[in-house]
Formats: sequence, structure tokens, C-alpha cells
Amino acid sequence: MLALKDLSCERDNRLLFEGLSVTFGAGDIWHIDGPNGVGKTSLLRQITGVSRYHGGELRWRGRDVAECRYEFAQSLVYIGHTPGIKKALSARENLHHYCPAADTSALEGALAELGLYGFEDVPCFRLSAGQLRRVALARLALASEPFWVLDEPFTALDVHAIAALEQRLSAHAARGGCVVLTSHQPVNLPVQRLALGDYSVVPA
Amino acid sequence: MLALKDLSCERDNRLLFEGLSVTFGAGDIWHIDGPNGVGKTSLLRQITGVSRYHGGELRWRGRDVAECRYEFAQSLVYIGHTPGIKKALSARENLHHYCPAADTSALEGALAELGLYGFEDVPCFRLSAGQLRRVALARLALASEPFWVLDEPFTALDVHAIAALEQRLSAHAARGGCVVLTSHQPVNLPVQRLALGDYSVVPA
Amino acid sequence: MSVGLAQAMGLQFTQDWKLAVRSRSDWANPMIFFVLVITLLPLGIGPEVKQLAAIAPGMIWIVALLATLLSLDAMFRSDWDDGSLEQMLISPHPLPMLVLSKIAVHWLVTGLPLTLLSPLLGLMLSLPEAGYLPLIVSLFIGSACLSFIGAIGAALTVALRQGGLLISLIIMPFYVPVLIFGASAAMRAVQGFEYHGLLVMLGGFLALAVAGAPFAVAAALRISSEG
Amino acid sequence: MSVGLAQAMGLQFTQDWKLAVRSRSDWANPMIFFVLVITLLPLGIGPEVKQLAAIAPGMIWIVALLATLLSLDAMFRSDWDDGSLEQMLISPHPLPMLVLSKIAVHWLVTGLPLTLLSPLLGLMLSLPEAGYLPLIVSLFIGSACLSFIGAIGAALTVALRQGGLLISLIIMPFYVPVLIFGASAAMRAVQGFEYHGLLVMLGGFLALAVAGAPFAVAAALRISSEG
Repeated sequence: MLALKDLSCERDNRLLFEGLSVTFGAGDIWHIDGPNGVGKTSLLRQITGVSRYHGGELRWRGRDVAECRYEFAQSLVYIGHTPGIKKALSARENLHHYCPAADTSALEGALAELGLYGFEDVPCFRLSAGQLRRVALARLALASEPFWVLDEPFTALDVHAIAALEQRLSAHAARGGCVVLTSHQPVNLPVQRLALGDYSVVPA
Repeated sequence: MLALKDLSCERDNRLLFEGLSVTFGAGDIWHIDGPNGVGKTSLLRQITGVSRYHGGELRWRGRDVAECRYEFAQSLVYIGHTPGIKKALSARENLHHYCPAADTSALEGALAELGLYGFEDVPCFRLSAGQLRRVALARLALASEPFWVLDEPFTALDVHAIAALEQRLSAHAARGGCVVLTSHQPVNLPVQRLALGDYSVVPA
Repeated sequence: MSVGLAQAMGLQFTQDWKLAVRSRSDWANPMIFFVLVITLLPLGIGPEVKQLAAIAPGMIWIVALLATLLSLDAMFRSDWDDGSLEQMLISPHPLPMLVLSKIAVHWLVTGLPLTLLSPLLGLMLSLPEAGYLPLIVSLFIGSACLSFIGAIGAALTVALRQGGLLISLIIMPFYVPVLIFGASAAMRAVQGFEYHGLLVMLGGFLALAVAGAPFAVAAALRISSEG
Repeated sequence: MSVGLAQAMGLQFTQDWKLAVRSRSDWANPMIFFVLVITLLPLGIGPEVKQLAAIAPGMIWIVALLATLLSLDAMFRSDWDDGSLEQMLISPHPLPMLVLSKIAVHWLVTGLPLTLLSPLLGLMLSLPEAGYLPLIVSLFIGSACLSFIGAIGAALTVALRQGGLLISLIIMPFYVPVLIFGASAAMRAVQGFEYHGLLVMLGGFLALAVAGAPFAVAAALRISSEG
């Protein structure tokens, strides 16, 4: 789906990575790995278009991303380190903002899948860090977009939520979607690893 | 060292736990476990004295904690979810604030142990989440206090830092110290587990 | 989920409005500040009616400007902190349109309430009768100018760890003409002069700001989110 | 690491001072605000010297009070957000002493610079010569009162997600006497009256505040950190 060609990233005059070429294909789950501070989040910001200045090229389904921003943006779900959850709103309201087409039962189902049954209408500032993250991730159950980019999705989740999320990701890949994620923890899925720092693509 | 007797905690009119009795002894590493939102952090805040209103009793070396606050506080290191690292200061300055007696080489050694060699004088707002957490944890290498309370110390750490921290904790326990920690990830140490939610003490 | 532009703007507006209404400090702080300063004036400079009346239109305008200024930093701050801004940046919809909804909400919770409060404060400062209508009309148009212009400053400084009043240094050159035209309108009315031309000028400012500011804000947000 | 109380206070002061100096907005914002408002005054209310001079002492005092007020929310906010406050709460050293160091730093980066800037602003507002000394002395003592009293409000509201100007509602009853005594001192001096009694009163306020506020702040911080 998305091909990175010779991508490079500089921050504060420090070269984080360069010459990164890899293709994220349909059905793939990519685990971007590497030590703290190596530029994993910066890479995700470039891939998603949050940051638009970088060396190299990004091609979405064969076209330069800059020429098809609208199509690309319509195919993308990005859940970043700070995932855009409003603490003053409830889980239901947050989810509705990102998935306005979903009806009540679909919203509640998506929240229940990650163990948030009964927390639908609690304002999010009352939730713990793990619960907040799960509100953000509930979006994936309703997402029809094929390309998912997730920054540390497993952080602060308990065992049940991790299992539910892993199942959700593998189902998405099986349907022909593509997932790109970072994680400090090992991922219990048939992933392809991209190790930043030595720029190597480790075969699954 | 610290004995909890019939401890209970209420928040927002919801009873988080009650009737919790357990003794954290010298040489112990306690892993407090339980699903999101069950009150792990609230328990740590009660144990450390951040929060002082609770049902039940806390006894430090046989005396009620309220009667020996000074002795208890002198024996305690608490590294919370937000560990008191000032982003405008460097790693060295942050560490010096908590360990004023340590000299330059001791400070640098403590930082290097967690892979922060070369980052001593970088202002902390330039560091990643994992690096920030490591700045806070570097304190443990310099701590002469016997009683350590750590809230999710392994979050956002990479494999090397986790290994270094685990070694640090087991050395502390071997010297007769006591560690109480929460963690979503499994801990590679001979721990005693306290599962909140069902209040059970799981033998090591 | 593919939604149309109108629906996307509607969603953005609904969310911003809900947040603003629930966030007491967003709408309460400017009003508290406004009332506070006007209440302190007689305490600080003495309660002589003539003196107060002479400075009333100018003071009310200055305080409204300051109240707006102090509320600007919050315009994009929470979106920046919680990641909502990233989501706006990668939205398929044009960023200036989403921004427009945010500016509109900002004015609805700061400029509009200040305008509605102003007659009360005029009363407290013994503003002569002829001043009320021009004061209200000039604040109504002028405070919208302040929201639009201020949004550019807020977008430029959102990435700085310490924005604070830095915004004010950037946008003050653009605020000063609004202040002068607005305050003069009420002042001239009190003195019995013609003031409609000044209000027309303010209207012209507003038209320019509405047409240009959303694009400038969108560009500023993109710049802020690099690096 | 066991350290003495004096060393603990020294460490706290050093850290707070470093942070304040590096955090541009801490020391720059109150000054920007102060200068900004005084600069806007002639633009808003007209440049007549006599009118400006009449309101000068009162306006300078009001603006100094507002600048302090706006800086209060930051006093414990970052310590709360980054967990430093928890570390202070579990310190073996008495909390009121650590708090005292924070209040001192607050005054050094807000009240003191405002005091030093005040003659310049007096000049801009054509303050008569007799007003400068009482203005400076009253601001010097009075701004310290404002820091001590304000710290109590800041500590009480630090746990609220939206403190903002709520602080001002809590502490305004205690700020008003400081404002009245301070502004009157300069005003009376300009009019040729005796004003030393007012400064002595201000000094009395300060003594009370220094003795009581640290304990009240410590208690308020404990309350805020429950729940």
C-alpha cells in the first residue's frame, strides 16, 4: 500500500535515520523496533503526514502521497502516543467524533470489546491511563480504513486488552488491511520487523 | 518493614479495596497486580504517605507511620507514574536534586547504568518518554534508602534498561532492602504477587 | 469513515462547543477577568464619577482586548497536548475549514459574552447614555476581529513550551488598530461626534480577517507541528 | 540521602530559581503584561497628560496586582503535573519550609521586577515626581504580600483541572486591602498628604503573611493531593 523510498529524518540537526526503503503491503503487520530515541515516532509522523518535510519519497498505491492527500487521508487511521482523546468528553462522545457513521450499538460493542462496558458515559478524566488508551483503540473496531498506524498501542494495557487488540489486528491483516506499529513489548503476531537504528528489515 | 493492616481505599464514593493486610519485609520484592482502574496507584500513594487518609493502619518497623513520619520518609524512595523530573533541567541536575550527596562520577555512573551516557547535560524536554523514565530510575543506583516504591517502572523502557533495572532491584533485595512495584508486564524476578481486585496474596 | 466537508465541520464545531461549555475556565475566565478589572478600577483610582466616565469606553475596550489575549493560548493548546491536532492535520478535510469552526467557538465563548456584559460594566463606570450603543456594536464586531487575528498568534506559538504572552508581542501590531477604532467609536459618541465611519472600518477589518485568517492559521499549525 | 533542613531548603530554592530563570514565561509574562497594559492606556483612553497622571498610581497598582494574579496558577502547576509535588509531600523536611522557598522565588521573578519597572511606567503615564518613592516602596512591600497570599489560592486550586481565575475569586478579598493601601500611598503623596502610615500598614500585612501563609499553603497542598 505505502512504499517508503530512501526516506530520511533529521531532528535538531541530528540525523535520526536515512536511506530507509520499505514497502508496507496489504495483509502485512509491521513492527517498527529500535532503542529509545532512535526516531520511531518521527517515522510514524512522516508516514502519516503529520510531518510533511522529509528526504526521500512516500508513494501511496503507486502515486506520490503529496498528489493524493485526500485519498490517502481517507484510508488512514493513526493512533499516536497522545491519541486525540478529549478528557472532558465521555468514551462514547470521543468515539463518535472519530466514527460519526457508527450507531449506538456499534459504538458500545467496540468499547465492550476492549473491556470498557459500563464506562461509555464516564467523562474520560475519570479513567486510568490504560482505559484512556483503550478508548482510542476502540476506534479500530469501527474503522473501514485499510491502513492503520499505531504508536505503542500495547502500552498500559492489561492482558485481556492486549489479547483483544492482537486479535483485532490479525483480523484486519487477514482482510487485506495493513498495520504499522511500534512496541517495546514483544508482539504475539506474525509480524515483519523493521529495526530502526541499523535500518535492517528482519524477516518474519 | 512496612505492615498494612486492614487498609481500605475509597475514591469518588467507590470502594477500591478494603481489608488489605500484608507485610512488606526486608529482602522482599512485591509485585502489585490487577486490572486497570482497580486502585494500584491509590494504594502506592497511601503506602508512601502522599495520601494520608485511609481506613486501617500502616506500621513502619512496628510503629504507626503517623508517629514516625520523619524516619519513614528518610527510608523511602518513591518513583511515581509522574516521577518528578523537571523537563527544563538536565538529567544531571534532576538527579542532583534528589541525591545531593552524590559526586559527579557517581551521578554519571548511575545515568550510564541505564544507558544515558552522553545525555547527562541535555535538557530533559529533548528526551523521549523512555529516556525520561530512566532519568528518574537512575536515582535507585544512588539510593541508600531501604524501602523503594515504584509505579510501573518498566513502562516505555527498552530491553537493556529493563535488564539493568531488574538487576538493580534484585541486588537491593539481596542487601536486605524492600521493593514494592506495580507492572503490567511480567517481572523477571523472584517476586511475591499481591493481586488487587481479589485481595489475594499469591505465593512466589 | 468517509464524511462530507459540511459534516466534518459540524462534528468539529459540536465537539469544540461541548468542550468549551464543559470547560468552565474557557468561558468563565475572560468574564471573571473583565468584571474583576472593572471592579478594581474605582478601588485603585478612586470613585470620582467624572474621572471614571472619562476613561470608561477606553478601559472597557482595553480590558476586553486583554481578556481575549489571555484566552488565546488555550485555543489550540489542549488539542496540541492530547493529540487532537495531529488528527486534524491528517484529516482528509481542508484544515482551514476545521480551524474556522474552532475560531467561531472561541468568539462565542469569549467575545460574545464580553460584548453582552459590557453595558453592565459601562453602568459601573458611569458611562454616559450615548455611549452604550456604539460600545456594544464596536465590541461585537471588534471582538470577532480579535478572535480571528489572535488565532494566528496562537497557532504560531502552540509548539513552544512556554507560549504565554509571547503571542501578544506577535499580534499586538494588528490588535492596536482594532482597539483604536473600537474605543474611539464609543468615545466620540459620548462627546456627540459622528462615529459610524469607525464602525464601518471595523467591519472592513473583520471581513479581511474572516477571509484570510483561517488559511494563515492552518499554515501556522503545519509549521508548528514540524520539528 | 539524608540532608539537613537548611540544605533541603537550599536545594529547593536552587531548583526553583533555575527553573524560573530558564522558563522565560515565568518572569517575562508578568512584565510583558505590565508594560502592555500601560502602553495600551493612552491608545484606549486618549493621551491627555492630566487625565493619565490622575489615574497613574491606581492603574500601576491594579496592573501589578493583575500581573501577579495571572502568574499564580503556575506556582505549583508544573510541580503538580510532573510529580515533583508528590516528592515534596513525602519529603522528610517540613512542607511549609519548602513552600517558603517557592514563594520567595515567585516574588523574585514577578513582584520584584514589577517593582523595578514601575518608575518607567510612571514616566509613561506622567506620574508627578512626588509619587515615585511611595509607589516603589508600596509595590516592593505590597507585591510580596500578594505572592504570599496568592500562594494559598494557588495551592487550593492546583488539583482542579481548570484552576484559571478561580484563584482570583478566593483571594480577592485579601488582595483588595493591599491594593487600597498601596495605591492610596502613592495617590496621597502626589496630592501632598502624609502616607507613611499606609506603608506601615502594608508592612504589618506582610509580617502576618510571612508568618501564616507557608503553613496555610502546606495544608492546602495536602488537601489538594487527596482524592
